[in-house]
Amino acid sequence: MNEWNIGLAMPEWILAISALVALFLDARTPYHRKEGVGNAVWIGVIVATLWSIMQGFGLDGKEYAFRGRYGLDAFSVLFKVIFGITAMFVMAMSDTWLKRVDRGHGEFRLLTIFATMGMFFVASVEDFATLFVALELITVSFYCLTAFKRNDVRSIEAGIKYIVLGALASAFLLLGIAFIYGATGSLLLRDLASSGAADQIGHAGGALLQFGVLLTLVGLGFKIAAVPFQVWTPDVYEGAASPVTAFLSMGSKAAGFVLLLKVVRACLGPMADSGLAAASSWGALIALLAGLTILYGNLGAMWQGNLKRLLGYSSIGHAGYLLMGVMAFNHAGFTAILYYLMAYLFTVLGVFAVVVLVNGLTKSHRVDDYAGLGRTNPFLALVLTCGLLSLAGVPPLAGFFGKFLIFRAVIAKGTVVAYSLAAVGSLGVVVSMYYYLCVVKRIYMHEAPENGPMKTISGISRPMMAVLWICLIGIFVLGFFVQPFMSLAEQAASALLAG
Amino acid sequence: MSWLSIVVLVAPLIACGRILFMKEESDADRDRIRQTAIGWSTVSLVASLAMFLLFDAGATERYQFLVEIEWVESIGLGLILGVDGISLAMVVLTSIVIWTGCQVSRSITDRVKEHYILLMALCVGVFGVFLSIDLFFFYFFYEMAVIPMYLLIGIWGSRAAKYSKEYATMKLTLFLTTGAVVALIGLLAVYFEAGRVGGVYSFDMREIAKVTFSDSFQITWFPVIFLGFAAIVPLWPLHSWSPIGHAAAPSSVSMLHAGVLMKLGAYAILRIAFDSLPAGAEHWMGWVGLLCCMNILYGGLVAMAQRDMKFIIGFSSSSHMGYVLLGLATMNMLGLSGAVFLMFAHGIMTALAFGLIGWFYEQTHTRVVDDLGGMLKVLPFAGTCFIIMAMASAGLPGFANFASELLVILGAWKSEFVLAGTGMTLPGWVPTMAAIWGIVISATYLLRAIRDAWLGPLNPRWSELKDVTSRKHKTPFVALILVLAVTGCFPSLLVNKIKDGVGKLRVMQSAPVQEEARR
Amino acid sequence: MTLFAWITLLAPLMAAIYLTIKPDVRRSASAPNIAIASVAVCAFTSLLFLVSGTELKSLWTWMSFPWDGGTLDIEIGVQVDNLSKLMLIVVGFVGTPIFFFAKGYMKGDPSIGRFFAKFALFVFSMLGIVFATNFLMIFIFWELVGASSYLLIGYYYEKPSACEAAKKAFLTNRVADFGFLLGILLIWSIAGSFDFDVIAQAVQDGNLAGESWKLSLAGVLIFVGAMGKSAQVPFHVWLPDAMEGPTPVSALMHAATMVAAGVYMVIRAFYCFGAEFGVASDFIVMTGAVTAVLAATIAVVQTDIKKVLAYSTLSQLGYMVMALGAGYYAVAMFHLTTHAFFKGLLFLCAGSVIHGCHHEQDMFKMGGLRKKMPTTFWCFTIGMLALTGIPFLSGFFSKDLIVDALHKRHFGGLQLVATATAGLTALYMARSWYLTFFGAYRGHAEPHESPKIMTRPLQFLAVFSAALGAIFYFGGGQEYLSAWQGPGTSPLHIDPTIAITSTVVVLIGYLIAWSFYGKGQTDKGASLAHRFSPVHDLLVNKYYIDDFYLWLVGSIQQGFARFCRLVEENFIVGILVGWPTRFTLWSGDKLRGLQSGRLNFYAYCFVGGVTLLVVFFILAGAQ
Amino acid sequence: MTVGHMVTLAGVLFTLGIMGVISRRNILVVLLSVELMLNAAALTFVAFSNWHGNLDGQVMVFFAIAVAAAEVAVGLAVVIALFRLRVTVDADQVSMLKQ
Repeated sequence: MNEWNIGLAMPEWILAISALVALFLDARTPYHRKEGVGNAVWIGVIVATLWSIMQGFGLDGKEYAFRGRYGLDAFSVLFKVIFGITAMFVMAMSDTWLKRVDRGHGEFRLLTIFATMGMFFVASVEDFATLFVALELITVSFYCLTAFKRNDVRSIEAGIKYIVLGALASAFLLLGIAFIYGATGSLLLRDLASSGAADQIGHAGGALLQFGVLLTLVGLGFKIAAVPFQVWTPDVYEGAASPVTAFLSMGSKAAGFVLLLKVVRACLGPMADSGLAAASSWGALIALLAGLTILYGNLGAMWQGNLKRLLGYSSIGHAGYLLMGVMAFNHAGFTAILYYLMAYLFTVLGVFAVVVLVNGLTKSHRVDDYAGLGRTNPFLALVLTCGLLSLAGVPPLAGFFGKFLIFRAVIAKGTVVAYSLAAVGSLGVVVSMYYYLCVVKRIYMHEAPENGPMKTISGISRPMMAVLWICLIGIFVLGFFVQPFMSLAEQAASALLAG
Repeated sequence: MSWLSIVVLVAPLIACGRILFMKEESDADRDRIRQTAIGWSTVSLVASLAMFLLFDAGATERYQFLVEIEWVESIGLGLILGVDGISLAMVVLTSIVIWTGCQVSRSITDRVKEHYILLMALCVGVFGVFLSIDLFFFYFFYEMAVIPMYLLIGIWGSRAAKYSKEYATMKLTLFLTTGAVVALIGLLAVYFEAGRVGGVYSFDMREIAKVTFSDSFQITWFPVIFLGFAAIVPLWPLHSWSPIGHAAAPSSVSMLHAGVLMKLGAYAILRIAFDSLPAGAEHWMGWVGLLCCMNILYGGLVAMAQRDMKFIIGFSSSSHMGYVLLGLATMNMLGLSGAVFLMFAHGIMTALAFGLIGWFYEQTHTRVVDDLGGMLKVLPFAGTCFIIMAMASAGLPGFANFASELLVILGAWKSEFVLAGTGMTLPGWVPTMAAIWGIVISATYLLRAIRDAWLGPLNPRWSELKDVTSRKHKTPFVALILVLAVTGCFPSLLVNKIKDGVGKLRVMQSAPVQEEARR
Repeated sequence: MTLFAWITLLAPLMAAIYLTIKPDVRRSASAPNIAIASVAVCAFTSLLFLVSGTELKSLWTWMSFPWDGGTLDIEIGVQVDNLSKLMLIVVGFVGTPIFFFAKGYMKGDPSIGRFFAKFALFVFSMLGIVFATNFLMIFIFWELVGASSYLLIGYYYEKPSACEAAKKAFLTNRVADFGFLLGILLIWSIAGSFDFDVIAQAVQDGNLAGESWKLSLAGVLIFVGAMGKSAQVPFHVWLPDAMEGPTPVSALMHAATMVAAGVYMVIRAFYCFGAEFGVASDFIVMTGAVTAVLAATIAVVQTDIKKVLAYSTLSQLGYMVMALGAGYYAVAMFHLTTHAFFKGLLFLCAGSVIHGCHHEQDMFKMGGLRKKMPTTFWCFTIGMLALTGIPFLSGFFSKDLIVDALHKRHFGGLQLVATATAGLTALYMARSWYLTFFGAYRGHAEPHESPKIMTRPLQFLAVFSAALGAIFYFGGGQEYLSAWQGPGTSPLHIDPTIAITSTVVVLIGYLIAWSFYGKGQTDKGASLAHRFSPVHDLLVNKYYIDDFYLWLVGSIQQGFARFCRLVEENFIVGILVGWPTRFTLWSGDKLRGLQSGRLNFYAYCFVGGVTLLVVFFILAGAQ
Repeated sequence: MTVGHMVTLAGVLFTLGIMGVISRRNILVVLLSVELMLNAAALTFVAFSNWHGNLDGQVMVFFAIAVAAAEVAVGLAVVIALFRLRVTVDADQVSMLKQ
């Protein structure tokens, strides 16, 4: 555990090297010829992801690097692959999107790979210092990405809001970490795990520790957009460029959940194991937040006329469902979260891929401007519809099985709180069905206005086409051929619970 | 022969996939798509009829044509297909309605490909529900049927009085979803309780049916599952989605919707709520006996005040489903068999009704009876079919509706409805009288609809209309009438199988014990 | 023989199905022939059964259920006994001539195939009632009879009045069937079976001794069913309107057989109850009396020849019901039989007249047809005389026995009523006879005698109308039906006092008719109507009963329906579903109001959220 | 000076930072306030590091400072971009994205 074992972090190394190469190339090429940068980034992400998969095959239990501050187990491998795929999809989208932007191609790709690197690190976090830095690596990259369209005041506004609130959250996170450190004298997560139960024995550090965990959760709650730290989400989703929003909604949220799961397990796991009273009040707190998040996201989304903003609200709602899994706090719950995120990957990125393409044509994100998509672009309409319905949780699509597992995990608790949360969750399902179907209605039931911008989109790039197909197939496969993915999620959840 | 149940389920799925890769550029292409859909639905029909013939009503095992495929082992989830007497009737009903529905929707010419893909997807869902013996897949298919329905109504539907088709279809979808999610919570609670009490965490209904739950659990959770599914039946006052849904839907979809989808709820109550929570059913069904009277009478009266034919049939459906609920509430052999039989009969009958109304809506673009009049003169075939339908619906002997309603009434007469919580008992004759009076009401509005639309002097606006002439257009209507008449004249064909299924329900087996306890 | 019985039952059904699905038959003459053949089967077998003295019962299990430890079998069967044999004869021997007549009457109708399909369907349904072995079977065919009646009354569907009449007939019967079905259910719960024989056995064994009030109630409820079909007050309103159907239909269904089915059914049912039935008889006999008088008075002012006969039918059904109430079932059956023949005859004559006058039905536009249509005239005369009970024609025997039965049962007042009604009968029949056949022709189109195919059935029926009463009375008809005698009754014999009294009353009736309408004059009657215009109005408006029902259905029930629709639209959709929906939407709107867009406010929310969490944390920790 | 005092001081600084973030409209000042909060957290680290007698906390402070710098740098860059577009650094002036 105490060896350096640098080779274990090879995916991150690969990303770092490709980022450096890209930086170098970026400095050497004129602004309109950034293909080299793009290639470097692509190669980096692909190789890193493949490497992670290889690592996954050879993995036996848990391995450590950097003297125990970096760990690799089934859980981290799973998320590295998820992040890798996310990054690839986002890059495919940004390649399409960047064609409409004349400057900053290099920077955009660089920021993408930096954020990806942060996510890879996040998946392997074993102590709070790594956690903080990895998280900030992601966040700061996203600050830049959000405000990327510097001639668009909406983008800038989104950037400012994200930066200020993000920094605020970072401050809380840092303070929380400081308190945890104060209570335990260590920054290692596993030390927290070992002291979590012990601290309950009348030790003064107990309150400090719990307070620290609370503030840490505030910081992470911001990342996953849980109530009451959700206010930034719709604005940033709306203002940022579509590929960035896609990256935010999948990558950033998943990273937040990875950390949340790790912290929660380290902190609450021992508490729950020893059956302490505090565990149930933490459970109630998370249940409360989950319920509020579901309600806020889904109710707010009903009135949105802007698809990206709608997806922002819906993303809050999904955070709520994922928190339901956290509330369950058991193997089933973690499995459910992991499965949900896997499903969410294909679903939400499929949706955003279509959003990017349609925006290129109509220059609009208004839901009304999707009218007639079903007739002009049947394939895109199919992907978008399947994506939205999967978000709503309709079988046989991926989102359904995720939601089913979440509900299953919560109801397994069998308590009044659990049943109430399930009831709130089901209300959310119904409401979400409403607003997703409102979009579907535009797509299929409304006709595109005469002389409107809605036409058949041609010249979809190959990577983009691949993204669309993979997402479509993924949505169906994860919804029906569950077993392989389920066992992946179960293995990862076991690895997480094992520590 | 268990592969038959797979054939039934998979045939529409294959059709779905096949049509997805067909092109739709010319009329010939469209015809090819239609033929594909009809062809595969014929496969389902033949397979389900084969199941019907091969089903052994006296067998000791409850489910036949069993297929078990492990799905997610760790949570005890498997794709288990099979039929008992009850689901057999429903599968046959579905395959008939779908087969005719595919033919009736020939008239759709816009986006034919999408239409048939969605129709077939809907079929997969419905067949899946009736064939699944696994709670998860039951729910899975149940939910799966909802969205194709949404799109089918929303895209190819028509305005329903003052409501737009978008509104109607959204309302329908949200109601069904709400019901489904509520039921899901109940199902999961049952699943876990079964695991806790019985030791095996499994979604297999056969496993769950072995577990005896505590009375308090049953009494708490029965209403949840029941109400979740009752919204689809639809139980009064949860019915408001159904008439406008019917009215807005294109003909093939309203056929499926009224004919089959509404039966999903009652079937689910019978299969899940009654089978896993018999004591809960015993406790609560008295209230249903009361509420379904509202269904019967209120639905009929509202139908009486309607002028749009689809609304008339729509409200009449909710009235007729009241009989189904009444049959369920009786909790005895006659009532339950009658309820299942009525589900079948009503399914065929409404399919016929909506097929016909849809057909002539395409000719006239109106469904309001005041705009019509004397149509029998120009449309003798359609009119005759309609009158036969109305007669069947009004409970004329010789059609399955009569036989089944008679069974429900007999069952209700011999039953007592304990109103849990009030200490009162509703004697059997009260709902029975409501049920019989409901027949009078249904005759009233149906005859009035016939008189206003079909009889009387011909409205000159319609003198140019063309009747159903070609054999292929007549086939679905004739087929449905034949089914109604054959099962109506020889109900034993179907009832023998239904009563086998009903007799193996847990409610039936535990009833004497509980009655003794009550004494 | 069993096979014959089944064939008799099913032959008309086959004909009906064949004629429905084979539209090309209707062009040729074969459609009527197929239907006639299917009815002739019935006439043939009825004779066969009568001659061979067959008694049989054959059952087919329609549905069967495990029930109460045993099984509950719902059966369809055929039962041949003296009662059903007699009824078979009525159906066969009245039906066959009427079918022949219809072939002529409907000639040239474009959808004659459809007509005969429905007509054959009716015969099938009627035979089902005749052959029925149990209450459920009788109910099934009861409904079928109602439906075929609906179809036939509404045969001229382009006439709004015909559609309306058909609907009215169906619905009135449905309301009555409400009682019928309840009665059946009640008997089922008392006796545990639907089968007539089983119930009768149970009653005889005294197993149901403790249930006598329930049995009486069941009897009344079943009688309510009969009141619907047999058009007893207050369910009588549909029958006169039913004359909108083609005349052969009126003759067969609404005069001879279908309306008599109620009486037949009551005999079948009450025989089961045996001695247990008693309390309800007053109700029944009163119903019959009221119907008899009411209908007879209305008939006096009718102008439509078929309507006169229709009200006359009502009135005669009232007689039968009185006999039922008195417990003399065999006498009721006797009157049923004779009535079937002479009323069938009268209707066919009316049909012939209508046919001859080119579908004119108003008697005031006829007159003097005695010369133009001699065969019809003579047949009508025989029918009229038989109906009014002129001695030694069939009505004389059956009607007098009913009066006698009332006398025997000490319904003194009703005996008077019955006798007076006989006078009224003579009055209105003679009135229509004079108006139609005497005086000068008042119509436009030239009348002509009907073809042979129509007059032959008239002559056939006329013979029976004249002779059947004597045959039945002297041939031991009552003894033949002795199994169906009510408790404490025995075969009756003509009582000279009663016979003479009623004959005198009838003759007075004829005299009055002659004085006002003799020789086809119309002005005296009109002036009388003018002088007593309130009474005349009351009668013309049928005692305002129809209007009352119209109000009941149109205002009360429809109002209730509209109220339910309002509830649906405002309460269910507007509040029960609308409020939660609107609340959800409203809360979504308010929630998104939180997103003010202002950075400081966002930070405020963030920090506020943290504060709340901390407070929660402290509170939870404090516990 | 005990750890308590230092943590209290950090708490006060942190709260001041919060007040600044909430109340000030000027985005530059808001960023400054956030900086203050981050530094308060860093101070806490130092205090606990001293208390526990290990250096983990102080190492963490370096990371914190570096990250804070990065955040502020990005923040300022975006504020400049805003100023170029709108000639304002008032937070209330940028509230197009709402509801």
